[in-house]
Amino acid sequence: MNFELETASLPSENLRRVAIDPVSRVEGHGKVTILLDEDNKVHQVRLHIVEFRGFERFIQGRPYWEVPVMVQRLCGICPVSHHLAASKALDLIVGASKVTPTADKMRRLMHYGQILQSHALHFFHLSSPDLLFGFGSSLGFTLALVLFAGIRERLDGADVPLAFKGTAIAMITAGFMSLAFMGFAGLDRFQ
Amino acid sequence: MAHEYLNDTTSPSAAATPRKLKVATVSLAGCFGCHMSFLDIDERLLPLLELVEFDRSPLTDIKHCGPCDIGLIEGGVCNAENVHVLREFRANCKVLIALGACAVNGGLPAQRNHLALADILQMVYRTGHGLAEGSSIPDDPELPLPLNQVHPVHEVVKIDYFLPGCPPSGDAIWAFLTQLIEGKAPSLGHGLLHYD
Amino acid sequence: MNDSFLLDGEDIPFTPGQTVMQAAAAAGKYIPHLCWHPDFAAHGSCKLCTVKIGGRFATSCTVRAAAGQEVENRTDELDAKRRTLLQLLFVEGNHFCPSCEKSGDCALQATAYEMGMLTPHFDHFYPDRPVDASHPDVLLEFNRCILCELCVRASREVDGKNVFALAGRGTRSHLVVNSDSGRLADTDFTASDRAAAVCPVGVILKKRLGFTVPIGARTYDLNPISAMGANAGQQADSRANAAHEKEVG
Amino acid sequence: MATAELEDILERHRRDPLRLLQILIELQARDGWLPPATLSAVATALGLPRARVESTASFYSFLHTHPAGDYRILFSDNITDRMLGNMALMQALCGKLWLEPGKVSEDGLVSVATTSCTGMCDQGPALLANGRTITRLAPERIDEMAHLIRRRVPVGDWPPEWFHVEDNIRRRDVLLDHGLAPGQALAVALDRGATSILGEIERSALRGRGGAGFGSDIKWRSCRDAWGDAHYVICNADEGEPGTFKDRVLLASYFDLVVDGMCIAGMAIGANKGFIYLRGEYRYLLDRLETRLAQRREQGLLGRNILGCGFTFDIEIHLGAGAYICGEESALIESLEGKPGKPRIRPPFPVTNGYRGQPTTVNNVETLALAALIAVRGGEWFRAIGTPASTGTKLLSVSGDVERPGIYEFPFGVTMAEVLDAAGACDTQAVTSAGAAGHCLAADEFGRRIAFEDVATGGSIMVFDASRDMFEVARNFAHFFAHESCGFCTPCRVGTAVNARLMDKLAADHGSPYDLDEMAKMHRLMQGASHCGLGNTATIAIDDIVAKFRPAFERRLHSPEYEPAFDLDAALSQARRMTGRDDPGAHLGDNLEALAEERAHARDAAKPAPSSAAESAPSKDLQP
Repeated sequence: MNFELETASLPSENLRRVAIDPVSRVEGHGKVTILLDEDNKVHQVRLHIVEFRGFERFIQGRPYWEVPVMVQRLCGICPVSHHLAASKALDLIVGASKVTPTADKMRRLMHYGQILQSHALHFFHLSSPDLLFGFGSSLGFTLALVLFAGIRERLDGADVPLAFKGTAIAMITAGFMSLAFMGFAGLDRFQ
Repeated sequence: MAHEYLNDTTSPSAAATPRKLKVATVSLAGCFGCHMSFLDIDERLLPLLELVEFDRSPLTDIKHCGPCDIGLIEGGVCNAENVHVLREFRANCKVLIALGACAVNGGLPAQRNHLALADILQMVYRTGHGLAEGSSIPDDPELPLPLNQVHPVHEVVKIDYFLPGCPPSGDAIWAFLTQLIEGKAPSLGHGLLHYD
Repeated sequence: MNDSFLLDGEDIPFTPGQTVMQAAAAAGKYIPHLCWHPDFAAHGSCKLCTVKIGGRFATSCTVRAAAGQEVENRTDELDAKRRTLLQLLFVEGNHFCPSCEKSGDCALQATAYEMGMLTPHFDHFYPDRPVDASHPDVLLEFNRCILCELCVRASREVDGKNVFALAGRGTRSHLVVNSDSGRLADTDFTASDRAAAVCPVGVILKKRLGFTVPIGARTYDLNPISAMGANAGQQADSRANAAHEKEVG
Repeated sequence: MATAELEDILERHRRDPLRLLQILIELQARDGWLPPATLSAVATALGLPRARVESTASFYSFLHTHPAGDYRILFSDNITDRMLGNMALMQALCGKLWLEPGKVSEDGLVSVATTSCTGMCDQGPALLANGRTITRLAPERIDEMAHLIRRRVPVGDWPPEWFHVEDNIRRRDVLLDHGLAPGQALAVALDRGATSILGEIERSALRGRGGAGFGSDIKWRSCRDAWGDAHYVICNADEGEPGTFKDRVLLASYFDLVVDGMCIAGMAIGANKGFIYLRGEYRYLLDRLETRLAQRREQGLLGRNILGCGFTFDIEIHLGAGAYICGEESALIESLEGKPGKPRIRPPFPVTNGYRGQPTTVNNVETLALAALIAVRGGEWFRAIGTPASTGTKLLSVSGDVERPGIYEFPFGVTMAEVLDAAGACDTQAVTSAGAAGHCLAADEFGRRIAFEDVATGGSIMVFDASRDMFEVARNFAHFFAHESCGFCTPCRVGTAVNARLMDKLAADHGSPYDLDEMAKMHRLMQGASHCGLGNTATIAIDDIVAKFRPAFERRLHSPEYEPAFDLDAALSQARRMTGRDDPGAHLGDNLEALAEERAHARDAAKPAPSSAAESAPSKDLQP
């Protein structure tokens, strides 16, 4: 059966088109189109994923050990996820069905590192600007950053286990701070 | 060179405090890795924010780029929308910087360039593994069409500066921007200049 | 006192018959180059080693050193010319450093770093070149070939096998292998051939060594190509050393 | 190709690896192309690595490693052919044979493509049919040719008058009116001996006529004095410079004088062996020349014990196979040794390390003919002609917008204006004085003199009247050099390709002043950094034309600002086809400006007040 891709074919009475383009609160490229009638009643809303690159085609024919490094470039925020997905796919190809404990731990550590980084990133870069910008942005944003910088300075002197020194501990603190700032989430309703 | 322009606007004349440089950033066919690396300048964002303010960028969520001093372009030109956005940046920004491998030489996405786009679309949407029967290539007019090839930004508009790397490190971006803002021709020494 | 010439104002001794490049390399002075290698006959094709002798351009890897020569090497004019040559090489092939396992050990990349090349500048050719993975131990990735013929010379002069040759003309020039099928597997090439460890870029790659050395620990992460001094000509491959240590260690 | 036939060819060439190119040329002529199996068989038979055979086979334009049809039609594509309308004729032939230029017809019958100048500019447009030259093409001849091809009539049976090549000699002087009998000069030289002859050549101040102008006596002396177990004389009959056909006339009608000259050179430097490197485009002369050499051997004018004086000197003719670079003497020698024509590292020069590493003098056809004349008439007589720094006469092949295209022999020092007047040029806008690889003179420079010290030339004078678009001339030259670059060194291999692309960009109306700067940049890069003369001269004419005929380029500049080289709308063609879309959003053509306005409008509307960027609340940022 050949299903028609559903598309915004404008019905007879003309609807006004409003586009949020680009959608910037997410990694990757998207666009939201909203069709409203005269009294602003929404009829149709669509999220369009506008980016097509063709990784799935041009990794074909490449040496298999290059693929994990190539597919990292699918996303600059979650490269580790794509890297690990490719590695797992290659496990089957190279017959490493049973992964050694060290490899497994390393993969988990990489993934946790990214989760921490993503949370901090999502909060400070993707969602907080909406909250803080609506609230005298430079002040709010600076507040968050100064706190973060201050904590990191204190960490320099602190007795941090070797494995966590540097970026790792910074990411963990950022993670906790992002949980703390979640408290502001409800303020939007007072716009 | 374009950067002289930057120098004289920021040189603090006795009376007026230096006008903040307007910076706009965008990712065309990029993966936002360069934007992330831009954030990796960490606390140095604060001194930077005293010199610049952001016009259009994922940070400020402004949809269109207004008149700016510096435009940071991440990502190559992969589809029609990228062309419009890039031309808009060229029209509005005094200085355009190609940020990262995709903008500088097409980057990873340009690995499709030796393949015919028609074959790629055919495989991805119709004949590829695991596709539902009868699936077809999306033809919604809202979707920008991909170009036959991915082009680095300097092949579509004139670009003033290039900052290679995938992504360029936070330190490289910091060194590059500060030299530029001080009116010097930016140069990256060993350790800062990377193409991978 | 044997003869000497001035290289950027510095006195460089040389023995009769030596080229400017050989004398400079022996004195630990770096002249940018890609197709030159101390172990093989000079080729003179990449033109990265172009210098000025008495105000005239000369290819330092082929021109004989002579007493009293005044050789300009790392001047702005010559480094700008070298940058343009590097840009031409980068747009002629497909050089995707981010996903290339030779990155960090690649002479083309390291020389471009040394010359401060920030952009390929020209419109890319994006050629359609094959990958030959037929050989059990060595991969041939023609996308990165800069036609320096180091492999041709190594296979002919050291291995005595003539596995490689350049075919075609102009920008259609391309590397071919010595087999009816055109595949590397059907030649007498082995991973221990001298020609298997001489490629300055990422064309001839020993398999199963990809990405073994982390970013930051590779040859040209540690120091720039110009700091490699006399053995700048040695084709660096930290991955080989890593593999060697793995076997020995 | 039956192995028996292959064995026969290999036997005739004495299984000599140095004759690899000659063997491949014969195999190509028999089969129409060189299948992989043939390359392997030849490699085994000659004891050469197959990759070496493949690198030679794939270097030359007239050798095909892919099927090229039973009929291989190559239209000569020099600018003079374009001016005579060769493109329309090619399209017509392709139309009649239902194929596209550069492709082989479905049934493998025929392929039609272009090739560099075939040396017929005085009687063009011309083409090569399976290597045989056909001149004076016109629509009727093209129609009949299509007919003959479809009826599979062998090229040998095509109307004989098609293959007729005129000499077109328009002005004779001491060389073209030499009046010497075959062997006469040789006899005089043998009588006077090597030292005396070398003295005459020195007194004559004869300089190479190929274009470089190197002193012939210096070349011969240093070759004679160089140690080697054999010395060689090579007659450079590659004549690949666009617009040059003087050697064609000397070979066709003054061959004996040239052979005398070669024998004299052999005697002078102590050589017993000579080669004539005849360009593949002049294959139609081969049999006639071989026959004449055989006759001379019978008449004791060549080979063993010439004229009973105990001097032995024989000549072998080697064919080229379509490579302009083989005009460079060390590339020619590489080609003579069966290798791709890539210039060697110099020094050492051929005079000390040439063919098979032995001392070799490579002289142009005209130089050798003049040497024979000097042997008889003497150096003083020759020195009295021309100018002090450029003695004697020069054969000029004049073509393009002239009444009487052809060969004009003038003493050196003649002004360009006199040459143009003699050839019946009118309303001349420009002249290229050394083909594609020399300078381009504008009208105000026609007073300059043809001589090494002023307008140096190898003999190619191409004339362009006021109706010609000088941009198209430069573009033709750019494509010529990109096609002919041997690919050895970076600046020329990639530089010529970049130049050709820049020209196409201007031609496609995407040009801007930026592109003219890029051309100047390529010119500066290739000067001095290239491995041989080709790279160093590839941009001279272009640079001249841009400087002296800038309006022809300015007309092409589409905008003051940088523009992409590719057509934006065409770049969406595949996506449109695959999605079936044709809505405005599916185009990037003239709607670009309109869309830019629309976006600007949207931008201004979205920002209520010109406040700093941070104030506007993103969540309320709904476009109308």
